[in-house]
Amino acid sequence: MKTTEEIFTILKNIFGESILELVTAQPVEHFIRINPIEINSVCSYLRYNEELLFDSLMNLSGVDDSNGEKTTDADGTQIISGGTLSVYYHLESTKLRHKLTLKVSTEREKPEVASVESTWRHADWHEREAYDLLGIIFLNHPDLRRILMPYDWEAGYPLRKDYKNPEFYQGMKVPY
Amino acid sequence: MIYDFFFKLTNSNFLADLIQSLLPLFIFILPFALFAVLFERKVSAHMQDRLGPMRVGYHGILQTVADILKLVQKEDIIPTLADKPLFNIAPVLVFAGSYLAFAAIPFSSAFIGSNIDLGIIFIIAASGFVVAGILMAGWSSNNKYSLLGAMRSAAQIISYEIPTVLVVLSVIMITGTTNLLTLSEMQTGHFWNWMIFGGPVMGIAKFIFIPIMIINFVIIYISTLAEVNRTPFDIPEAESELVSGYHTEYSGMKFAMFFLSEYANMFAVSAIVAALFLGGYQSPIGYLGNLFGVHWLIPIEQFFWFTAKGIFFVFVQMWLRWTLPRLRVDQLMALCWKYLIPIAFVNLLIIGLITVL
Amino acid sequence: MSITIEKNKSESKTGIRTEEMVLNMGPQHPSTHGVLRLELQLEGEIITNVIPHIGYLHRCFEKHAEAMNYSQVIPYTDRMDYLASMYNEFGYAIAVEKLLGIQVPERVEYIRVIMGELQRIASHLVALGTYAVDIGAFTPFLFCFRDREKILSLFEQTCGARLLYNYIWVGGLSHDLHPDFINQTNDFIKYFRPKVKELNDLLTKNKIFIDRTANIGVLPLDVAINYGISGPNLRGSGFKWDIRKEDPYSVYNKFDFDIPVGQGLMGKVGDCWDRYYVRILEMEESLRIIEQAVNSIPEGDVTSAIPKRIKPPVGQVYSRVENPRGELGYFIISDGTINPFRVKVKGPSFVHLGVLNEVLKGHMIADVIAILGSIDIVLGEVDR
Amino acid sequence: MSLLDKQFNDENIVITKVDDLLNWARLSSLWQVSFGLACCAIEMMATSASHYDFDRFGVIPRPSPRQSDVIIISGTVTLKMATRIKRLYEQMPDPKYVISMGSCSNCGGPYWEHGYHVLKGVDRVIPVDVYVPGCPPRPEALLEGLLKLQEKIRNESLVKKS
Repeated sequence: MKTTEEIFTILKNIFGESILELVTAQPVEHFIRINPIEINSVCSYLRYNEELLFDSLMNLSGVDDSNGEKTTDADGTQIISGGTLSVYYHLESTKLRHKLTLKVSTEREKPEVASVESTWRHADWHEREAYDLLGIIFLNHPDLRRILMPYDWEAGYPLRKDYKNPEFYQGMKVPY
Repeated sequence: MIYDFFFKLTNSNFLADLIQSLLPLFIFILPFALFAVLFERKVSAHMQDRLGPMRVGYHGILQTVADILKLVQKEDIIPTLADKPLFNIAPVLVFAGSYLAFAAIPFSSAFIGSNIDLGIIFIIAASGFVVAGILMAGWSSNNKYSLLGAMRSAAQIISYEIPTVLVVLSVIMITGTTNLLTLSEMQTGHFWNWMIFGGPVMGIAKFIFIPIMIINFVIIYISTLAEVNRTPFDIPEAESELVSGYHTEYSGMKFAMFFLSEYANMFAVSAIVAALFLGGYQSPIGYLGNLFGVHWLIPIEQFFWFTAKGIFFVFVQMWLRWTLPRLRVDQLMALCWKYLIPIAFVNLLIIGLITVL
Repeated sequence: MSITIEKNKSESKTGIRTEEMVLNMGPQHPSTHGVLRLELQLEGEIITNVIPHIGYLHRCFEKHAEAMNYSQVIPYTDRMDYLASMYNEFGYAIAVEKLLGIQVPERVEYIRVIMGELQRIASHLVALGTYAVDIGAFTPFLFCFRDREKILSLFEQTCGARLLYNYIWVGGLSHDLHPDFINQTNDFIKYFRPKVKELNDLLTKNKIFIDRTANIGVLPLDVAINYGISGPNLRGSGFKWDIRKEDPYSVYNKFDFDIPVGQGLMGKVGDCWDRYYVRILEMEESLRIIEQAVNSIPEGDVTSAIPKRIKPPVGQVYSRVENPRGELGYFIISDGTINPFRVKVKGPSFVHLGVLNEVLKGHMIADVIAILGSIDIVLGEVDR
Repeated sequence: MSLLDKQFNDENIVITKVDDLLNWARLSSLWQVSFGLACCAIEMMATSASHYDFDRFGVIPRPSPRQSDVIIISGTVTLKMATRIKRLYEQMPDPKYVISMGSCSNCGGPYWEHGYHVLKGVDRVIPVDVYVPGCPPRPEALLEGLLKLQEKIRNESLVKKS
């Protein structure tokens, strides 16, 4: 059993600059912020190190932080420019029974995060989902396609806060 | 008897022949398929704590009539990419093949479509005919599920014909005839003369025959079950795997033909089993006709016994269907080639030895 | 119904041109348990590769959660895993309560556990029943649905709905139990115990059923953990892992129950039969929990702790519960307003479907159904 | 085209009697496509199971659309699924009927506003005969919907309505 603080110190010693900060100000959950390009090497360390053994990825969620500059278009649609998209990783060790939350943030205009698919196969579909709904590109992912939306969906990424629904899809009216 | 009666009436060989062969068709076989479909739905419903069809006629008696009448009205779809001639012929072939078998089935001593000397061989040949229809249906539909279903079906029916024929052969060895009427006549008297109890043989040989014939009976029942594609051998039309197998693309009346022939087939194979092993139309307890000296009653009683035996086996088929899961293709083939055929073959050898001695 | 996507053409040694057959299963197929499409690449009847295509039931839960306030999200959680609606509400309520930092009365926790476990039985009954249909036996399916009706009528008397309840609210429940509930639940337990035996006689110990499921679709433990498998599927692979024990929530630590694991009784550990049998045993354990809970349920008020206005502080929480299908996780980010900023659901079915290709390779078409049925997915939760 | 597909100009005793017979056959053997989409599919399964027993009305599930008469759209229709439903409907032979079961397939249900991937009503792709409201409708409601459909079929006629 290790707390987030202890794991933060271990990681900081090994990866140095890639480990950005430990966030403890919020209620309920503390997390460690990590450089998006280094996330896979950190994760594979977390997974295989004897003291940590995070063998299970519980959840991987993409989030639109919606912290950019908000402008309103002529027809009333909101456009967000700048700011970040984030990915949260919830890890657990089934052997040592401890948990950890990691966060990476990446630019909204060029959202690139290293894929952790090679560390946990579980991440495969979760990353595809984050790509599908938020447009986060996972580098080195073997099969980054849309998963929930149709393959020919062209109207963007629906979970972004400034997403606008198209009027028609294949001749079918979409809005109510 | 029926032939004589009509010959006297019409004074024409041809008409008497015609009537004699068509009579079973109209008074029994066609209505039977209708009855069997409803029977199946009722049996399954009551096994599953349900009621089954209730709204059409008393307890849903007219359900199948409504079904068929509806199927007649349906649009007849021929898929664009289907092979049209084959697609159209296939259901007719299957339908004809399964009804052809009825020609040689002895319903009673006076009531047989055609008293062929090679009766049993004819029935086996006729039911083999169905395979061609099924393959045609599967191939011409241009649907992968149909094709897979047809391939499975062909493989299954042809494989299971071998144990069937081996068992039939052992019966022929004992009785020395392939005429079903003669065969039934040989099993006359009481039920210990039935083939399942060794047939009309007497002495020590009979006691050797009894266990062998019971095993043979089980083998032929299993393999006929497989030949008509019933659960646990219903993989060609396995709903959860292949949608509905070779008849996936068929609609309307063409589907109805497959549907009816399936139920006709069920009775046909049950009838063969009954004729070969359970004395055919022979009563197990003697005839009322003999008791009261009313001789015209006997054929009717025989008819009753025969259909009762047949329907009982059909019921068992249904019972199995609604109880058992289905086997996988390779397990099905393994059952046939690894167990049924060797056992049937050994049985055949033993019977051959005994009859020769 | 089937469309060929692409064909891998190759020349065999004999010079005969052969093609690998691509079979499209679904989205409308009798046994895909909803609208799943599997693209199977076949060689004869043997599967060489499987590509699942999902999203045919993508109902935009996460978008709705961002647009609604915290209590309005509950009906949408119902509609995710529609076979285990009670448990979805339960998980969501726990997550929001953690975020708010409130305690709920003990009676509420007891009722939640009873409802959750009844739901687990109902859900497993559907899973087992449809599994029987997939294998080809129809009657167990109807028997399972008959018994499930009894549970549904218990739910219906409590909250008025048969399938989607909106019963467990943040901080409490919509109604208290109705006066006769305890008696009727006890009657149900008495009624149901022999029915499990009946199911065992009819299906579990059937030779054909064992032949079809034993040694099929073996999921080794390390693969299972790597793929994030949880719930009965993980336990079927022989790992004693149940969030009710490992990370107890609500009042589960007050009850005495076992965690059944797959032991490989009929074949290798982690085959379809093991996963099936774990579900049967779990129903019995759930009965034990319900029995203990209904007989020790405290008195109290069930609506007193429901907050008038749910407005959690800025923060985030990942909370998980043991849904009938496995680990159901809610990741909620609050930005301090009355609407959640982000709700991400980790549905067990979504995760379990990912392992399909790994398990299916080298099996036959008939096994696809056996394996798919044994991992028990609900498409509403896969696609959300 | 067979005789039955024709429409007759004037009514007479033969046609009306034949009408009645054919309608009776059609309404008492409505085979459904065994096809479920979402939550409502579970209620549809419950309707065919022991307690409610769809089979009483002659409704049995057929796996192939070619052999069925009625399709019950049981659940949310998404944009990805809509084209498949349309194709499924087109594969069914005439005369065919559609029951739209549940709010989602009637009008989008709870997903009408923010459902970016939900088709707001299956009637945007295929014609619907009977709408069954509810989320999900109880099995009794589905049975009622079926009875309504039977009533509709009972009033069909070969005679051209002028």
